[in-house]
Amino acid sequence: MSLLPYLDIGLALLVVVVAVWTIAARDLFTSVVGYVAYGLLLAFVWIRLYAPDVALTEAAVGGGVTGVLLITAGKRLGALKNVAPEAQPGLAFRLLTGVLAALVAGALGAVILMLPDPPPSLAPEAAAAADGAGAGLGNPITAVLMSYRSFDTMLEKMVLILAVVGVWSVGTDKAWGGAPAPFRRPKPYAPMVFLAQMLAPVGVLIGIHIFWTGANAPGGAFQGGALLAAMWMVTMMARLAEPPRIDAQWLRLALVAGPAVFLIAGLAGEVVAGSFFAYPPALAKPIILFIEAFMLLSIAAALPMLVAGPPSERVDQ
Amino acid sequence: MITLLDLFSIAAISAGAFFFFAGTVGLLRFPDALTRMHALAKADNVGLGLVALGLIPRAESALSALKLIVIWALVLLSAASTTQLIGRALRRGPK
Amino acid sequence: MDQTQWRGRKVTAELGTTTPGGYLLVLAILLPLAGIILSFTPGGRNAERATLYSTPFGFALACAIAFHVGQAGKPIVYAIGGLPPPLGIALRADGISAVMLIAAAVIVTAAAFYARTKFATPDGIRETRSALTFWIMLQAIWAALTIIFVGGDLFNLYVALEILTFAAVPLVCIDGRAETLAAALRYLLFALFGSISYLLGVALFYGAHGTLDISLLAQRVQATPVVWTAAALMTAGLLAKTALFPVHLWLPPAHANAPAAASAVLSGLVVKGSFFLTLRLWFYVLPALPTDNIAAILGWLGSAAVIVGSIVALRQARLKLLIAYSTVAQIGYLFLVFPLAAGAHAWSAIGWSAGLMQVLAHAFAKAAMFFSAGLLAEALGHDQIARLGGAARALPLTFLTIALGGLSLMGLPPSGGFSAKWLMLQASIASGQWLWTLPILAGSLLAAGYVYRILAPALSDGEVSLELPPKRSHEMIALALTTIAIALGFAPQTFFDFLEIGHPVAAGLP
Amino acid sequence: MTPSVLAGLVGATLVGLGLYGLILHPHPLRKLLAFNLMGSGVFLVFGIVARRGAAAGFRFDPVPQAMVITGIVVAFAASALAVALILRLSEESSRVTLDPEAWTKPNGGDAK
Repeated sequence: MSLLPYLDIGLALLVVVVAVWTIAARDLFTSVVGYVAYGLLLAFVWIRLYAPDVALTEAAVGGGVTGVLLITAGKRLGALKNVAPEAQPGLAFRLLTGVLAALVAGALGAVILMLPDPPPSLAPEAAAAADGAGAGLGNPITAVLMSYRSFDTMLEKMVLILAVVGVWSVGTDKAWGGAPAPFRRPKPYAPMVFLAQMLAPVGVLIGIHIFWTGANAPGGAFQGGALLAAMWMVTMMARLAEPPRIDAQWLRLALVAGPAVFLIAGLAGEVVAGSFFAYPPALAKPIILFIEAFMLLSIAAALPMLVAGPPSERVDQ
Repeated sequence: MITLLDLFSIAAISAGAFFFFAGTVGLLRFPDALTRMHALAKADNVGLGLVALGLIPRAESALSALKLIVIWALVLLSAASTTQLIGRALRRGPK
Repeated sequence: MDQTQWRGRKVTAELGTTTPGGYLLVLAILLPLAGIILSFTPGGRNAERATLYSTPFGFALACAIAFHVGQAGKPIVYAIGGLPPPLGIALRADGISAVMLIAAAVIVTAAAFYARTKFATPDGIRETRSALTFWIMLQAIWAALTIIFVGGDLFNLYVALEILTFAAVPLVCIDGRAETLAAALRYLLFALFGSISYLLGVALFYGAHGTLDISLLAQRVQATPVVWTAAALMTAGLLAKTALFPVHLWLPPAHANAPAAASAVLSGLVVKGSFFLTLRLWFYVLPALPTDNIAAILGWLGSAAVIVGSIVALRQARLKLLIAYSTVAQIGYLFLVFPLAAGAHAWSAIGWSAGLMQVLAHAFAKAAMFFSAGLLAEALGHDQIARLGGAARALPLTFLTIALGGLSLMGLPPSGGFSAKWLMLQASIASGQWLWTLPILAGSLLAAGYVYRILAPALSDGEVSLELPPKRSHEMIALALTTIAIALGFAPQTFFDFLEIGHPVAAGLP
Repeated sequence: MTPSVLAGLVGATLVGLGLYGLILHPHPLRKLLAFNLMGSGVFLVFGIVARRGAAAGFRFDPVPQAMVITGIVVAFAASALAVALILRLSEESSRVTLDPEAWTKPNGGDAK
């Protein structure tokens, strides 16, 4: 009776068509635009899979911030104009690759249909642990990220620091310590400034709200942090703020705050709860929120710095 | 039982859907980018406003009603800004 | 409810609860991570200090872990957060973990002391790009390898693999030339393909069995299409990261263009990380599967790598590229362990020992050779093999190191390389798989050829002018590593028994 | 066809498409796009695994969903590093190419 199956099929087709467009587009920029649209469509797929947390992350990080990163890269590459046209691979190679890709996709599709029934799940275990390690967290995803598999999450925050150092390291020796190149055109543009002024305060508020409700509802430090990062990027695009110098102490502190607090809390767990990365059940929720607050800060600092790129000589007088 | 509020919701959301439809027709039928953008931004903003208006009586709390209004305002803001930016890019012509 | 479920429970109790000494595993991981944080926040010279101060502690932790494993005679375990798998993450150290931890600590320490001159922060400058990058990434490689050697959860290991990638790629292009940037980008794309393919396999494993814990999975897996596909995807990803022929093309430019201290770590340790996970996958997750065909395929690819890598190494004009192609060949040997140690036969243990010995001998010998090549390039201002005439007389210690390392690569006694290749020959004869003796012997002959190509011109007469004589301490670091590679040839039986601790076949699992 | 089966097939298609682009496109930025496409396909496989695992009052298994969130952040960090490398490479050289032959052929250059 419901229309939903048809909407699902339509959505699936749309996602695949946009994906094909991204791969098949003749020029780079078209392909990048296709990818950004694709990222946003994907967020709807995640909603349909009952994964609002993932949908928020996909829309904010996968679609939004990655979109800015790729569009900026596409523009800069296009502006350089010195990219020699590449030789297109021959037909035989294309066919071979096509067959290989089709085989992988076919095998994968078949195998997905063969997944066991009834499906295995850790949902019962997660529900059972909700009183202990995940105490007081209404959002099971947050419980997994911050308690059961907090070790992964801490390591993933380290990945962000390493990525920031890696991106910075690609710059020149001369520019080291300076600021990355500004995000946009030399002159601030009035509508952009207006947008930043209107949007940033609201966006920051929503970002903090998403972080705060994340303990019990969809959201959390990742999604909230990505939104704060986007707001910082909007103000930088409007030239209301400039990218900071990479040797600024406050920036480095903000970047390491999340993993550092997480690591210290993990060590403290051994003393207060009998195991590394364990929380005393009575205090689990406040401790987790405390760690997440610093993670929020680190994510909000790391994502824009990753998009801004290495320090540039152009701003150093 | 269909109440008056339900009727209001149905009317507002249907009208909203009509504006969305009109905007999409404009997007497909209008000759150039500027007019297409015009159709899209104007019609869709009205459409979304009407949908939000129709949903307000059905909101569970005053807070969710407020959220609906904020969503509409944010979309207005982003539509206004992006059309400005795209329009400017178009006037300058492709590089 | 059924057999699998029951056995799963039992294993949870055995391999999912913290054992004495388990906390050392967490400390070994957190030490380099804390070092990164302390390096990055104040920046500057602190990065170097954090690395140099933490290496002795890391080495001590690795030794303590080995001690506990040896004493217990079985793996030591730590359930993070007190939560046993499947919901929580467990760390486990068995014999091979402990040995690899020690090897990593030694080589990272050596690289750190070797790099002190090149990556020192000059006086009067607060912080330099190359120094901060090098010290942070060196610690990150160390952290990632530690997790890889003791990780018990496939997704946790994925994150570790990514840390390894993010740390290794910037080291390749640390000098910023276009050539090295291209090599780094190529490496990154291969590595990203590897990670995502691995991750896809992880998703399928979870979908089929509801856990990612290695020992729980080992109890639950059956030879279903889902499991085969997952294993194939993970293996393909890991092979791309290990640079096994035919996906080896990214390795030589990346390893040859990095600074010597980084090349040593990349060639000696980083590729071993993904190889180690390939071992974990087939010998620890899937020991119950009939894997003869897969083992044969991996063996054939390894053989091809030995032959192709050695022949291409013979034709290189630059010393560092020659050594990098030699890595491609020596990686090939590692994959002979799959046919030679498969199953629960009398000869499997020999093959297993041979594989691990090859990992260790190559790690030490290759790190020493890259160190020496770096000293040589700095002293001569070039590393063209054709222009090495007389260099051996000018740099005797450096060439002694290269010669001893070469000895191990060729597999001449006494050396770790000899033990590895000798045991491989024994295993292939004992198992009746005569065919594998051909690549083993051919690879040794070809290795002799390329080592001769370095030494012959260097020992010939000629005049060399040293731009900058190498520091004696640097030469000694390289010599010390190569001495370890040689000394491995004298490893007693207890060492090989230690490697068997926690090995599922030895433990009598299905 | 349930949404999860549908999403699984979409995921498989995306992995195939991404693999095709990753191997075939010569330009590194196009390769990076293809990698991201492949990555989102892999995440969708996690998504259907999570959806199928609905149990104990949850509409999904939270463990694979949490893994996707970690994975998305890691994939973004990888993209940022790749973009930085691509842009720097294009500044340093007129050819944005990964072909090793283009770099190593003529006399090999010196080690420094």
